[in-house]
Amino acid sequence: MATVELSFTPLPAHVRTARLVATAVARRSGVDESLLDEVRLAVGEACSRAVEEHQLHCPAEPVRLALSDMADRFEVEVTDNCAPDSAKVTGVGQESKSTGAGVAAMEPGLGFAVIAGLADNVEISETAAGTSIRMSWPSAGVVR
Amino acid sequence: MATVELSFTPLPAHVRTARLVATAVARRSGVDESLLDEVRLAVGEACSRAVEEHQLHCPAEPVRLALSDMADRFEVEVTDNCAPDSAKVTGVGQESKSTGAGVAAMEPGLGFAVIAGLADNVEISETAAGTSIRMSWPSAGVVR
Amino acid sequence: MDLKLDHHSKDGIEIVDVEGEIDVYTAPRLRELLIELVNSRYYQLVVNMEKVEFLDSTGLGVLVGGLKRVRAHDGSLDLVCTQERILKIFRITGLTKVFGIHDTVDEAIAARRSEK
Amino acid sequence: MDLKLDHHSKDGIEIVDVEGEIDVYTAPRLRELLIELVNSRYYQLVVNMEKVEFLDSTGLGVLVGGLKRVRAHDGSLDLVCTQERILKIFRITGLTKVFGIHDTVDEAIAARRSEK
Ligand SMILES: Nc1ncnc2c1ncn2[C@@H]1O[C@H](COP(=O)(O)OP(=O)(O)O)[C@@H](O)[C@H]1O
Ligand SMILES: Nc1ncnc2c1ncn2[C@@H]1O[C@H](COP(=O)(O)OP(=O)(O)O)[C@@H](O)[C@H]1O
Repeated sequence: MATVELSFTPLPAHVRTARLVATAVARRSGVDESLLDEVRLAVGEACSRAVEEHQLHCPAEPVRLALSDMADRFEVEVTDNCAPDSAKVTGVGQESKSTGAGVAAMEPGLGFAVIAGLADNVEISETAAGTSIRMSWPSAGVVR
Repeated sequence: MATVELSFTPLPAHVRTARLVATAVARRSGVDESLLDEVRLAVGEACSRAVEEHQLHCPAEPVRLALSDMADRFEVEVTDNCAPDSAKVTGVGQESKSTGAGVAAMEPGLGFAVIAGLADNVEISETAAGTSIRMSWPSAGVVR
Repeated sequence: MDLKLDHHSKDGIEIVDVEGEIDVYTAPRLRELLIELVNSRYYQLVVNMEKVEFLDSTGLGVLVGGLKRVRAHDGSLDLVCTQERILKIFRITGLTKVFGIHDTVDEAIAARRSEK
Repeated sequence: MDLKLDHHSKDGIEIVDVEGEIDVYTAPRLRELLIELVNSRYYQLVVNMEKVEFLDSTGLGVLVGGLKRVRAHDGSLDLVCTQERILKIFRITGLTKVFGIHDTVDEAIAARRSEK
């Protein structure tokens, strides 16, 4: 079961809240200080991508972030609740046509490149409910 | 619709996460800096109370915190999902027998005294699903 | 910031220095320290809250519990606090009437000694 | 921390000082500034990232977009950055090969002038 779950309306400002929460909970879960920057950045990337998808396809639905304390890992799952679409995963960070003004980055794939370069372990899955990005980092175990 | 929702397993450590999130979102929603201390404290009290209830009655259920940006108010709702119990509301902050070691404060009512003293507006309601504490503060409106 | 606790004797009174956040997560540690001090027969306590950054009702409850314990031995528990945001919490809960609250540790000691 | 943007001319090159977090929330402002500079015919840019605290792929995308825009006018966009945590993000995305990255603004200017 997720220890902490955050859901938020798909707005760039809330990506900051998501980063803040993920970093605080990771620290509390015993993730090494030296890895917290990576957690902050990777979670931000995954949430930015989900916000972008939602703004395009389902702006009324919240984006979901689940943080779990495992025995010796800290796991993060970011889920968008938009119906799957084959172009979606490769479209990360791509200039989005409809939002125009700038939520999206300009180069396709940059967001995933960052995630892949940072998370110790990444799994992307497409389900009927949407896309889920699951990442994890080693932790010192539950410290409470 | 709530802008940001947090749900967390009923553990004291997560009350800190809840405070952190509520303060960050309140700031972003345009709540005056001078009120942020009150938001942090009142949200902490409401969540501590919910954690205590859950530890006693439904430790497997998450506590829920909903943060909403209204036109000119910032609203917070903390919901426990334990069946109502007439002694509950007055039992806030009371030494809990079963958790023993110390989640609970020692004086009945201190938690509510703090909430009542801090929130600009408080509503407590008992529903079939549990108890909800709804508080709000003036805000400068949505600033994004 | 987590909670940091220290204590030392001064003029026969035990001074407890508290630093950081006293909340639902850390208050149990303050509670244990106060119990430990009373069990070791320290009944005159001054809790220095000058470096407390956050205090919630669980923390207040622990202080009230400590006060009850020392009073059972005719002791005292005074507070040192000048921070408005912390004082406010004692005020809205009516606890300014329950605790002696002083500006400095020396004032707290002096007030206590003059009472004896 | 939010984003703070400033710019000034030095030796005929426009220096953009960026401070704070360049992320999905603030990157649009940096993008607008770069577009505005190009529209005002500044085609030789140096973006000073020494005070950047956080950079995500949206920020990277805006920098790449700026580079494309100045190149369309035979211009240049160089970066100043010595912070390991920021450099790492350029490295894992392969962008260290795309941007000239220098240790100081003066070095960036010197490198650019010697190329002409
Ligand atoms: N591990 C944590 N998880 C969730 N919230 C935390 C955690 N540590 C601190 N907080 C909360 O964040 C706020 C700021 O914490 P503080 O310790 O002062 O700074 P830092 O961000 O360096 O941890 C405090 O209100 C505290 O309750
Ligand atoms: N209003 C906000 N809402 C959510 N997250 C925020 C907000 N402001 C800052 N953050 C995030 O919190 C972290 C620390 O923010 P920072 O601005 O450095 O300190 P502060 O706690 O004083 O706002 C950053 O990673 C940032 O993304």
